[in-house]
Amino acid sequence: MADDMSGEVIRRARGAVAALVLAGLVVAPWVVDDYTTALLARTLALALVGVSVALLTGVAGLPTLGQTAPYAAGAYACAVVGSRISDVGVVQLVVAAGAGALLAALTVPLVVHARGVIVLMITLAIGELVVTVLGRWRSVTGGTDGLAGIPAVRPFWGLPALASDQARYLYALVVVATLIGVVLVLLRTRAGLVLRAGRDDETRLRASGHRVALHLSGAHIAAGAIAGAAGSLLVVAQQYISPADFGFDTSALLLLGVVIGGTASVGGALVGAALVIAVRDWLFGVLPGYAPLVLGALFVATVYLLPTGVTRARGRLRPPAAPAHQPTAAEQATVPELRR
Amino acid sequence: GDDAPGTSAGGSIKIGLLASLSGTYQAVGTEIRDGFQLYLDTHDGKLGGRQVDLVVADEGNGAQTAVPAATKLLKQDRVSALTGIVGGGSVAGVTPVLNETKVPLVGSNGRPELKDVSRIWHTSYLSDEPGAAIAQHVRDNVKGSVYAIGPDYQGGWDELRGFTDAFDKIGGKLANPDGKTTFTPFPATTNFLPYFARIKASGAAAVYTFYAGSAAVDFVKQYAQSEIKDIPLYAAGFLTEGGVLNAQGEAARDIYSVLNYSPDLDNAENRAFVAAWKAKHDGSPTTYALASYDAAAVLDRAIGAAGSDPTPEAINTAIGQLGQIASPRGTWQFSTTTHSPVQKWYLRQVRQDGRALSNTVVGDLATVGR
Amino acid sequence: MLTVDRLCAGYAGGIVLHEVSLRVRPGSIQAVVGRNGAGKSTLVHTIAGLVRASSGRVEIGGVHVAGRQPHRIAQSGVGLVPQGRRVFSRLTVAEHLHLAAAPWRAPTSGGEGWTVARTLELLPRLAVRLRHRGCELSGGEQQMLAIARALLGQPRVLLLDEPCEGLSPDLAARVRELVNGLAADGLTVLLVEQQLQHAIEIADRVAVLEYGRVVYDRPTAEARRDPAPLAAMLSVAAVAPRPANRPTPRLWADTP
Amino acid sequence: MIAVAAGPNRIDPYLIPALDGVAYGLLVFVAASGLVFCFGVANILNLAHGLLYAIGGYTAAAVLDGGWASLALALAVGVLAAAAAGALLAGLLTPVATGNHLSQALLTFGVALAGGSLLVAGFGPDDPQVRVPAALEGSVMVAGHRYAAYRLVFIVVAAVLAVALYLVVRRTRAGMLVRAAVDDPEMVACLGVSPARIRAGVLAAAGALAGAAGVLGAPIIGPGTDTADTVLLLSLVVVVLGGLGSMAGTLLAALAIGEIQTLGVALLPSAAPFLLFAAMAAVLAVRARGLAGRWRTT
Amino acid sequence: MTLLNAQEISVRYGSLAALDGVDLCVHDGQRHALIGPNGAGKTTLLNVIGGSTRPQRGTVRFDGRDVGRLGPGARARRGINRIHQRPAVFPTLTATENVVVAALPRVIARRRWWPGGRRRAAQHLAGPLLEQMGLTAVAAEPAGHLAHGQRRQLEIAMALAGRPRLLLLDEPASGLSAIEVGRLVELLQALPRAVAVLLVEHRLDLVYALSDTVTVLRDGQTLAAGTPDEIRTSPLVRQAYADGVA
Ligand SMILES: Nc1ncnc2c1ncn2[C@@H]1O[C@H](COP(=O)(O)OP(=O)(O)OP(=O)(O)O)[C@@H](O)[C@H]1O
Ligand SMILES: Nc1ncnc2c1ncn2[C@@H]1O[C@H](COP(=O)(O)OP(=O)(O)OP(=O)(O)O)[C@@H](O)[C@H]1O
Ligand SMILES: [Mg+2]
Ligand SMILES: [Mg+2]
Repeated sequence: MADDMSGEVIRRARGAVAALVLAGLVVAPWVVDDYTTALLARTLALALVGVSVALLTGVAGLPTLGQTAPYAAGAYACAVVGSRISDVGVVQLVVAAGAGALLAALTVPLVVHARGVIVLMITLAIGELVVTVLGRWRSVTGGTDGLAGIPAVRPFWGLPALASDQARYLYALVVVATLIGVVLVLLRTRAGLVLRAGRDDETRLRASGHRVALHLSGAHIAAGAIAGAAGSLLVVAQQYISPADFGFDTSALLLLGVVIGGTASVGGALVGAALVIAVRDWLFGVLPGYAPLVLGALFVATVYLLPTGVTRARGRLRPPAAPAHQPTAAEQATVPELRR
Repeated sequence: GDDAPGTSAGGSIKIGLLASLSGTYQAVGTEIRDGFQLYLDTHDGKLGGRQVDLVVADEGNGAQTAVPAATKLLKQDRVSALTGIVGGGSVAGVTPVLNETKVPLVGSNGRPELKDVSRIWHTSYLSDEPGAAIAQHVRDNVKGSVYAIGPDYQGGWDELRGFTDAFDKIGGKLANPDGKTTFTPFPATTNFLPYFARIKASGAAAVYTFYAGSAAVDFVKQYAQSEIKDIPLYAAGFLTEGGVLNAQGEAARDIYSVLNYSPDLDNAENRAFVAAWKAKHDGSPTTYALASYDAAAVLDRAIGAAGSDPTPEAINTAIGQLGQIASPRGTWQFSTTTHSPVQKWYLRQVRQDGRALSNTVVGDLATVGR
Repeated sequence: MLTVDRLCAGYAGGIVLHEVSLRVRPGSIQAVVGRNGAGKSTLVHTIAGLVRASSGRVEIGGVHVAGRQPHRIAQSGVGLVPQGRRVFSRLTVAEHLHLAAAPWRAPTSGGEGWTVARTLELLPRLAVRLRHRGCELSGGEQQMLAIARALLGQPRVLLLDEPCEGLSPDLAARVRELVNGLAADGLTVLLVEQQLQHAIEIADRVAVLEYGRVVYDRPTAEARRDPAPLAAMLSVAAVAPRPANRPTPRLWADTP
Repeated sequence: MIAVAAGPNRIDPYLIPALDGVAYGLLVFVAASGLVFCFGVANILNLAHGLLYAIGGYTAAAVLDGGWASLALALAVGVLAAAAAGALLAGLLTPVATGNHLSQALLTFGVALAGGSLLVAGFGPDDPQVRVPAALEGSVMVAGHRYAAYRLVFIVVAAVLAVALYLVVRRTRAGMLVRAAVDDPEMVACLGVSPARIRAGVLAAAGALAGAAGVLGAPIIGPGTDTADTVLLLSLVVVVLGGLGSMAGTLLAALAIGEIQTLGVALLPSAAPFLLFAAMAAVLAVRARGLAGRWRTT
Repeated sequence: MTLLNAQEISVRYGSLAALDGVDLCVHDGQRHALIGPNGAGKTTLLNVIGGSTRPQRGTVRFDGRDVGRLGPGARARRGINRIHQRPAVFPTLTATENVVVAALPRVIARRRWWPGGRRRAAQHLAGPLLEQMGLTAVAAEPAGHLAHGQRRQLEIAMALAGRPRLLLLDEPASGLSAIEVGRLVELLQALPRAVAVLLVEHRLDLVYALSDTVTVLRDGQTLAAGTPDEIRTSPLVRQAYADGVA
């Protein structure tokens, strides 16, 4: 059918674009300057958090402003481990993901029963509380001034420490690519399907016999682990962390980035979050004083330029784009059969 | 060409200025930018005899925006020295990049606790110094205990610790019930009345505090309408510095504050500075503008002293050898251990000055710095 | 009164209506029947302006309205009882009636105007549910409310999309009777109905939609005289007798 | 005996915070009222609410000169300016589907960011001075304590607002239309009312409310670089905590927030930074669990 | 053997008694119909049995066990599946995915621990089910794009996919065209006797054709119960419907 064909074309095109972007990302550090590489590395970390936000917001239907909480937990866990125990990247990643998952697991009872804006406010509160704790628990977190002097990471036992922007970037790229691969695979199992169904109509899902709370808890914890892992990447990219990195603006921008990318798509979230963060960081450098103005204008423009988010109801009022829907042979065939 | 970063054959030099030009601290950031620019404007746009290519970037609300902006200045624009930076957290965040690129920072405001200051200089002050400077005066002039209150973040902790430690050492007594400073959530607190009720209940004879920006406005305005409005208020100078004083209006009258600068200081440098400032801007210069002006002065002399090839390393070495620096605030010099000024502090009071209220110097306090 | 001429409309996914033409004279009832998914609701929605026509004309009282905003079309006297009721879940029955009432509009052609009291008389069950919110009503009660809502707007053209769905048989019969009476008073009615015999009972013409095309459009008198083609088209088989031994669906094949 | 003797002394320091909690809570309610209407009742997520309030605040700073006439003028100008801004916002929101909160958030957040920096660019980064009529500037004695007179104004303003909002939303045709449009805008259109007009009306009204709140609240939550964010956050908390659209709930939530920020801080100073958000998360989570416990019917 | 036994069920909404001490018994494999005028309490009774409404009074026993405290999910896992009076489907999922989701909780998969194993097993069920409902042509359409009647058919397919032991059908034929009604009747008649059906329907011809026993509700109370033939001829029932109109 025509529908399927255009769908196929879109799918192919999307695959091609994704491959191109990935190739571009791999060769990027040899093409651009150190600043851009550093910016990209940082952006990758935040984009990974964006993916976890999308997982909750788009796939599970729990719009969140609190992914900075497990993100922070991961980052601080990684920083503490990095400066006191081990400089091996894998260890740090696992610890960070564990810390993120743990924090997410602790907040599960607060989140899973709530929906919509209520989740938004609860997660906002969780994020703010975590930032407050980080600012006050000075013996571990260094207070509001943050933690600096975290030693450079070595990806694996026996490998050299990452000393250049290029190396740090490539490390981040490998980690992000791997984790996103895992997420994409997981979403293809029944978990992804059930989560999407729950976002559509939770009552119906429950009436079909699914344990909705269990699925949502699982998604919340998984998203926490991903955000935690992203936290460890931030430490690698920046070698410094402070509560400011996990403040409300970060969560808000990530959520908006995810909305721009189309909440339910992992790739879109990655691109959207990365774009928003990179554009913001870049604007603060090149247009001192006007960054918020331009960023705000860009958000407004996005609503008009991108089809995502803009009214689905409109779709009903728009004249059809695709060619006429003709009954297929199979459809026709069923009729006489029934007229027996 | 593979020029040394920041300099070029034409004898010009690139300097990076990072300050909050948007967001909560925009008022301070603007002063910092204007102070530096004022120095350049009054010195033919040159530092150390070289034409300055000033690259400005926006620090935003803190480290999360400051770090990428600083990275741009250091790694893309490859400036020879960095100046400005409002927030202490931002300075801490920028430090790893500074160390990596080996560029000196001549900061003009926030100063966190740092292990290694070999490349970091500040023309402002250490956060605990204002409190330490005024403690003796408060001890001498207040009959009774003093209530200490401040915002709950690193700057607030340091500012208040400076006061309470020094005050305690000379036998002063805090009125706070648990003997510890009261910290108010920052920046969430916009309503100080419940704290004022506690101050009233504590029977304090005076209050010492530190707030800046909008919190300072709220604190002072609410103080003046509260039941403790007659208790004398002492503060680190930022409580009534610059634009906030205008917003506070009558409510700020009579507040005592301690600061390293006041526009009415009587010395030649200050007269020139204030005159030049007033020619360009409304109102008087603030300590923020002054510190940035002085940062330019420091760079001016250091670049001049760094010779024909002012690499970042050379500039850094030269800063360490500057000695006494003549400034609108009086003469000061860098401490060899903390790389921040050893300078004199002044007691000021908000008084009528012509039509408007202003911070008037009413006495000298200690010279502080380590 | 209501003329639909070579109307095409659909959704982003594809065109659903293909050159549909109908002409409903003032005071007559046009029934539209057809299989599920044939495009009946799409037709009704397009006339009401909820789905935009991609080509063709819709005329109401000689005025071309296709492409106008739905509220403009409603203002020109089109009332809609949508499929699936679509009552406002948070508004009480009384509020529904208050909102829908448009006493300033010229009353439905011929008859007296619809007032809240008159609708409640017609649908007495609503009278005892006045303080209930839309979401607290039973399915049939919601359907009654949707009918009342449309009538109170003093329509000159009434679009009924399966108005008797979920109504008990007696009440459904009564609603059909009412529609018949209204048409006699001059109201123009487009009635979508699944049960052919009910449609034929009151309509003046009956049309069959199949895959978005009008494949049959005759006066009902003709259809009554010769029901065979119509029945064949809709394959109105009587309810089949219970078969003896049918293959079990695979679903239970693996039940222990 | 001892307890009784200690009684007055123990309670006394908390008296003023408790009273202030009421006044502050009502101030918060007034500040949030625009959002209560726009988001709570009409279900349009407007993150530019803080901006609308700030417009009122800056108007007050610019117009007020210490006289009563200027207060009236500031109110008129502030209400008009903010209502116009609200209508503009409605225009911008036209292509966004009703009920699509995330897209609404994207757009209104963008407007808030850009508009906020334009406001600051126009009025300067320093907090401006706000001069209320002299009669309101001072303080009055309440139960032996000095208390800012201006704050008491809010007890009246909030009461009037709450009642008026309730009546408009529940009793008028306009209020019913707004609520109906939340459920099904298409069916509202089929009743002959344009949903776009309803949306524009809602946002203009919300703007007017926020503008009035901005003018009246300026002496307490004054205009400044952070005002918009502070007001938006507090308002969101109030609206969501109040249960989206219930006027009584919202008033209660505002009072609770007022007391948490004053009495709570006075009683538990060490927990002060956590109080607001911890209480909010706990209340919302408990209430959500309650809702989930009552199985909903389809 | 009694499969479902609901005793003394009362549901009150404020002053309104939606159900007032209703008893209902469904045996294994029985086709039981529930009829009555609008607002009689039929849907409410289904909600009580399905677990989405808690009665103020009364017990619900299913398969010999008290399920009164279980939510709809737990009851579905025990084999009570339903369709709703207003079709409830997952609008952004395709028709196939809708059925897969409904099938998942009770699907039997050989490699259930293999990633995607259960999903694949459920997928195998979806095709034939959709075909039975005549939805093959729209299997890949998002359910939100289906016509009203198609949604109802889809929900029936979903309810079947849950391998019910007790199937609750709330007006399954309303909104279906004649062909689809015929297909539905065939399907219900072909259901294995392992499945009991509780059918709410206003089309009495279908009720009489499909059911073994009929209960008539009115104003929340049982008015009559018996075989289709008894009910058909009962003047009481006729009166009940007529009163519903007046
Ligand atoms: N919102 C939509 N988006 C895309 N396609 C749609 C949408 N609504 C309906 N369709 C498609 O349009 C066709 C006609 O649907 P319509 O609702 O008009 O049918 P109908 O004749 O009213 O059926 P029923 O008798 O079941 O109500 C169907 O194939 C349906 O899948
Ligand atoms: N949540 C509720 N709140 C208040 N009243 C309710 C609620 N749900 C149902 N009712 C009332 O209970 C009565 C029975 O409703 P129910 O839905 O069971 O009727 P029904 O027999 O299914 O009718 P119909 O044939 O019209 O679908 C109705 O009068 C209805 O108004
Ligand atoms: Mg239809
Ligand atoms: Mg029912």
